Amino acid sequence: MVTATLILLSLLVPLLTALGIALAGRWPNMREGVTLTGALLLALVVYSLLPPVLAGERPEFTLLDMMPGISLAFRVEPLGMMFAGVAAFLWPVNSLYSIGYMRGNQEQHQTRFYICFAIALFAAMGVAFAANLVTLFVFYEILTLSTYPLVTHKGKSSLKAGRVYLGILLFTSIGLLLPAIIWTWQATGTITFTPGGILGGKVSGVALTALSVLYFYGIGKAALMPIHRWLPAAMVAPTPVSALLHAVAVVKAGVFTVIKVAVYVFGLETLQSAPGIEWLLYVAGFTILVASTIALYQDNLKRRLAYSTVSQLSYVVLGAAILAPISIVGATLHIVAHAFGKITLFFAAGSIYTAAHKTEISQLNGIGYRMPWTMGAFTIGALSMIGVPPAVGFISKWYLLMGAFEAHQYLAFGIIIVSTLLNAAYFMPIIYAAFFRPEAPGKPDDYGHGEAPWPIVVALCITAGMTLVLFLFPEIPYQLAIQVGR
Amino acid sequence: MSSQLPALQLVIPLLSAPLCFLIGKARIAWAIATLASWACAAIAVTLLLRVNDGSVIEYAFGNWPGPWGIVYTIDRLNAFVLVIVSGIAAVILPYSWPSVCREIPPRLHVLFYTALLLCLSGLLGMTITGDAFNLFVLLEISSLSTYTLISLGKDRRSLTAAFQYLVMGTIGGTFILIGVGLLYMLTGTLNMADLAHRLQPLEGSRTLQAAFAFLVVGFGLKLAMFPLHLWLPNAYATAPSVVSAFLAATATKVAVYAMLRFLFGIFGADFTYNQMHLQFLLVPLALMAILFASMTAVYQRGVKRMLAYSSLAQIGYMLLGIGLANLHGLMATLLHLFNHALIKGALFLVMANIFYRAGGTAINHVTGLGRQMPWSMAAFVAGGLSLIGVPLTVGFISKWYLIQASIDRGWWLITAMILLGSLIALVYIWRVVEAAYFKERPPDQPTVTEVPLWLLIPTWVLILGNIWFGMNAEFTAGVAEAAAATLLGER
Amino acid sequence: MSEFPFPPGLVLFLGAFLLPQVQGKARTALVLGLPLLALVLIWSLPAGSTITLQFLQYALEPVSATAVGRLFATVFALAAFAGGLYGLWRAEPDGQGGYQLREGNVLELGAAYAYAGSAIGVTFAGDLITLFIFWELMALSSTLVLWSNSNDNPKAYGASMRYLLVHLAGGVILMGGIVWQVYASGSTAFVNMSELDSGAHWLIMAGFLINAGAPPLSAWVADAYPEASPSGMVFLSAFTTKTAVYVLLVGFAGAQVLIYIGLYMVFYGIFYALMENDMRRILAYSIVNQVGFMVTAIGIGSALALNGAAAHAFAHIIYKALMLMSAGSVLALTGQRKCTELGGLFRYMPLTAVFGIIGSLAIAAFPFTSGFVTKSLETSAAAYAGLVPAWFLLLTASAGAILYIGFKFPWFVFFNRDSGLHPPEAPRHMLWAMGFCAFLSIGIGVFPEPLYALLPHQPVDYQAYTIDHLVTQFQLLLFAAAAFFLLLPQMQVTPTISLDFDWFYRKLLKYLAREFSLKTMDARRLLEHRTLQRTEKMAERLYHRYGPQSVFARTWPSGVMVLWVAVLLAGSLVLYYLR
Amino acid sequence: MSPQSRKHGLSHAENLLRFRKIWIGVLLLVLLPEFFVHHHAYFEAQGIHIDASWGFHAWFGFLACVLLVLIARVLGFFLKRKDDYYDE
Repeated sequence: MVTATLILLSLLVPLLTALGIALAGRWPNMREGVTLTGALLLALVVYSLLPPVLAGERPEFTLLDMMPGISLAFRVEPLGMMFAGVAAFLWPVNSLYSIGYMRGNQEQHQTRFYICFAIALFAAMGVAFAANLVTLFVFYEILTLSTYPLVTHKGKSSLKAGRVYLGILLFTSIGLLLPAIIWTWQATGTITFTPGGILGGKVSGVALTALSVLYFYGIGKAALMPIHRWLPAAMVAPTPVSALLHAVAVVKAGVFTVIKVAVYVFGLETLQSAPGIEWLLYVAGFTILVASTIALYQDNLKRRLAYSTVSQLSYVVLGAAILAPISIVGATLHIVAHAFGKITLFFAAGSIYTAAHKTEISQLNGIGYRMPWTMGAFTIGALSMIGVPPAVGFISKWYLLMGAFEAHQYLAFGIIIVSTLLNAAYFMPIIYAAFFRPEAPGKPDDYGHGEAPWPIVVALCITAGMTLVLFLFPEIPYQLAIQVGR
Repeated sequence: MSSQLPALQLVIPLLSAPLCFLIGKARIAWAIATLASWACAAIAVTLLLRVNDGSVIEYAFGNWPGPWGIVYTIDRLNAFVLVIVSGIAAVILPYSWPSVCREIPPRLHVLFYTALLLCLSGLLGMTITGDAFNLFVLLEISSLSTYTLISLGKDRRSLTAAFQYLVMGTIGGTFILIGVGLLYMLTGTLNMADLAHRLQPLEGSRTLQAAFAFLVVGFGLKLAMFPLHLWLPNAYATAPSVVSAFLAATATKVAVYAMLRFLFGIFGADFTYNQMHLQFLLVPLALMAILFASMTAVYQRGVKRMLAYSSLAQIGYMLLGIGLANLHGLMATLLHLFNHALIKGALFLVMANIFYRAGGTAINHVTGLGRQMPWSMAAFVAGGLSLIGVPLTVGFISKWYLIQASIDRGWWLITAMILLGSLIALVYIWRVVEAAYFKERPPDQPTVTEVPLWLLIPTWVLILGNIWFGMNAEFTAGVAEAAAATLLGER
Repeated sequence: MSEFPFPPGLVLFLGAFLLPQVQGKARTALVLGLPLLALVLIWSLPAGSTITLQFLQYALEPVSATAVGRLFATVFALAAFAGGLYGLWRAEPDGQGGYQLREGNVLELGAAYAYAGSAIGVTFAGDLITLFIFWELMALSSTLVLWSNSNDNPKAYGASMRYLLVHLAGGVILMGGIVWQVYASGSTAFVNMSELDSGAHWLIMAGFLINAGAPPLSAWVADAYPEASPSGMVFLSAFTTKTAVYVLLVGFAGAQVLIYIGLYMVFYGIFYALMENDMRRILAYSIVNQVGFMVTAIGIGSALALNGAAAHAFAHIIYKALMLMSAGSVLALTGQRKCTELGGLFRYMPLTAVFGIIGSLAIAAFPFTSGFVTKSLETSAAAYAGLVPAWFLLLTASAGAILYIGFKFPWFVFFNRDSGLHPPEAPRHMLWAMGFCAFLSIGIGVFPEPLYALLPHQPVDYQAYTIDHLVTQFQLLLFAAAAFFLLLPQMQVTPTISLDFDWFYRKLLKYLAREFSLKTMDARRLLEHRTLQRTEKMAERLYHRYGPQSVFARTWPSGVMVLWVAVLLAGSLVLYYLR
Repeated sequence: MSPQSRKHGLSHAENLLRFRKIWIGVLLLVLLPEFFVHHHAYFEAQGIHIDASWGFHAWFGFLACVLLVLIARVLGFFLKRKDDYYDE
């Protein structure tokens, strides 16, 4: 019963935090205090769910019955625990960062910003712990809607991007995901996530493949090409949003759902039986390579990171598409690995913007000496993206490769090789420019800056440190991932 | 007393109407109307709770038993519709006072409340009655009062609209009368249950088929079935705001209910679907409504007109549910009766709020209001999401069952059309949202403030209803399922 | 020693991070002390695995001492020491016939020590995962060595990126192989896989070979290394290719395919060096050539051959470092790398020249140099194994060593014509570093036994100094040298470079990418344009059809509505009637 | 830079001549042992004795070098490109 309360709390805490922020909106210090307290509390709540889940418990909680046979219900299983754990860990860090960033850049509407953030976290928790497809869908949509004001934070100039963002996410989820869910319900009479899947024996043949298309393209947040456009568009948001939401919570909700659907709705064996299911592998591979290539040509740092995210998300999808239990482990771990790595990179981008007001890579020459911590963290994050030790990206790549060999998907191996090179090709020049190119001569006041405000630096050091720590001590995510793959 | 509830349901508003008129003081008329609507709502809810176990209340007016006297039959289906109609009235009437003060000349206020009460009693009576001719009479009461209500609009075009509606409504009424007359000719009875019983052996009859055709077209006109909808956009767009809200939430719903009553209660599902093949008429027309009306809504300059076109599309969904001819389809129709009442009621009330402050409801008036009327615009967003069918709102529940019904049938194209309709809804709703939140207030528009709480509360009651019944549709879905099963004769 | 067996590689690796923190004498002490400390640790560790770490579900053995590992670790530490000494200060001509010294590039030194530490880490890796981790660290830190020089040499950056990408490709191929191997065998042990009976083995070998400079990607060696600083190239030449030799030696001893690959590398090195103009690129090609010898020997796989490969690697690191230091001094003090621009420096830099010649003699395996006592192990092994073509080819290559480097390098740099360059003699610390290497090269050549004692397969039953061996070697080398002088007109250096496999990724791929991106950009523009046009048209049509003036939105006269009613009613009546 | 300084060491014609004479002497010297030492062939088993022939290493070394240089010339004809080939 205690665990059920914890689930409820994990939803309530962010909601109450949002309320508290609204009430404290007039006093910035108090407002930020509420955010931080809420974030830390959430982390506490979520992490107290971890031991029972690791021990094999699956806490459940039903909030209310929505329709006959369909309820808003929650069930904590390892994959959701992993996702929630990552989001809950990063929220306090990101809050700290946001404080530095939003104040450093004198952004408008900060109260609204923090409220929406808290609601987005509420939605992320709901997605993570959803026990059935409808609950997941509900929170998935809340996540979309609550992040819309964040994307359009800058007002009219971000309107077009916001349209793309909302348009693609709502179109795919309502147009594809919803019918897929209803189809599943119609075919099986259940929508509850079940280990081994629920569609086995109920839907088969081409219909199964069609259903997989509906699902995996319906999950627009996974940003498979060609419906990835919302993600680069979302980069108009303030950097903390890009960092926690568009590198972690929102996009991970997407790939998380992909794994969840693959494992708990289809079931790997059922998916294997679908004719032409390789399409997912091809699409994921295509996305990985093409997005990386596009990233190569982006001069805007955040856009490059965004395309990198598109590519990295497809690593997770690739892991699911390989359809081997071990690749699922890899995909699950990649959710964690990419989260910590990419949030570090975005933090660094925001740090640069705050301290130096630079957004383009071509402006970054020599910045490593002015902002050693920022660029040091960036380096670690980039290494994690490339997947080289001693960063956690290596571990997920390890299991993805192992899955590829287990399932004899040598194509996947080839994709990972090329993608590693592309990753290096678009990240390393940034590091090089920061540390080895001399600063361009300019007006002296252009270069009067040093590091960003301390909350920013602390936050990005924590996340960069975590990519190293998780490499050295991967035990907890590994145990969770193994339970998913099993 | 409680056994007289069915009669009171009709009698209270019907008697309140002349009372209002006789007293002649606007404020008192309003108070009477409000109290009457609350009483009606209380009665309706009591009735629904009473029949929710599947029982049927038969109430013979003046103790003249059927089939000779007029019998009121209350089962789950019409109790449900009663709740919708009286519930909406109960929310809108208290709201109406400030809004009416702003939009209607003071000398007409008493007339307004009288007409509204008459309209309410007509709609309630249509719903509750078990007598075909009585239904026609009450239909005319509600129609005539509706014409009056529409013509009270500030917009001069409201007169034309009201006149057109009068013409069309009269044709519709006449067709229904002809249909009922033919049935009477065949069977010699007007009691619905009796009719159903006596029609069974007559199924091959040409007359019966003609009656069927007249009734379908007649009700089609009343409920604005595509392409018989032409009267609706102007009527809704030009009527006083409160009237639009009330009508959009109730009038078409009752018409749909009445049609269902005839199709399934009198003719029977088997006759309707398997002999008359009504689905082949309804499905294409419904789809056309969904697509064409939605698309037209996208381009409307007036937000009220836009909502009016959206209503046409929503009626399309209801007819589609009937056309899909299975349990989930019918369930979706019934759920959508309720859900759409909540959605459109709320959205039109928002429009009333905007009219109250900004003096108009064209997109120009709405532009830049996000900051100035935050609560009203937030209500619009919430209602809009519900219209689109975003989860945790009632719109989602209706869509869910409708899509399930289409998947049950295996009609994939229709699934796609339903979703397409939702997505177009997204476009037209978002157009307004963007205008409200992302554009500066045009210089020629006044700077306004939020409406008083008295107006906000009813608006938000409906919005919260959207959310509550969207999160917890066990009850409504349960009632709808049972009612649908009864209509299909499955239970 | 201490209770906790401290990994020797880690000493250098972590020490590298201390380097930028200290200045002056402390830095000198650190630079010189770290490799020596590592050396002490290398020899104080007990044989076998001493630590076990749990990582995921695998047990790692990060510190596992073996004879062959220790041998390589030793020479790596020595190379780090010599390179560190050499790189302590940078010399630049002051324009008045002298030079001035600047602090050595601390970033480069740090990177190089991290690099050396990783290389030593590989030699002590008791399992494939540890090995891979250090392998990747090597790739990264060596890239940093190249980057450190990019301010002085604008070409360094491009070369470094190509270098990094090649190594990351090798790395991920190796990783794939390791993952596959671990998955298939359930063990992370680094065992001999020379049967090559699974795809995993092939992938692992391919990963190793890429680092060894094997075909087809051999070009990275000559592409990247010469772009490093004088001291940087000393470090680069020592570790990457030799760790590759080490891992091939452990993992693929006796894999026959390596003989062919090795021979290819041998001749690849010769021909490209013969055609080359840049002295440091010549030296780079010769690395491939020399590693080719080792790879061939590993392919032969006999005890003698493997001892030969190990010994040759050991000797090679030192004399190649010596030559690179000599060439580096020339580069530092003249700013020139191309043979066409150099010549006649003997007079100005006599000691540098002498050290360079010692190195050249060693690489050509002149008697009494380390090359003589190590390379002959390999050729003899080929002979004893009865590999006729291999032996003849190796002999040809041995003779060719005089031609393409042994004489070519000193001749064109220090003799030949006078280039008009008058540099000063190299600074003292560089001479000391060269002296150290020269001492080792000759010392090993004269007293090979201590080195032989370190070789993996004991006892080493080989006697380098027999009359026969001496005589034949002198004949071979001196007649080759005669050919060199005779053919000098045919060997004149030209200001050219030679096409290699890197053409594919430097030219073709670039061209294709550009063409592709141009074409796709055009296509995308066209598509966008068309889509835009179509959308506009569609929007217009939609507006026409659904806009306020459209059929659906217009206010119709009541008559029209009545008409519809009539149509619908009549239609259904007629239908019902006809049915 | 005086013309003298350009003539020094091995590039001086006289020195070069002397150098050549010494070299030829050395070559003859290393051929001397061939009259006393008997080489044993490595590949008796395969029936190859060439490596035990008189002065094998001397002539083989010489010929090998000639061959290598010739091949390199031919290769150079095909492969050589201007220095700045990749820079453009």
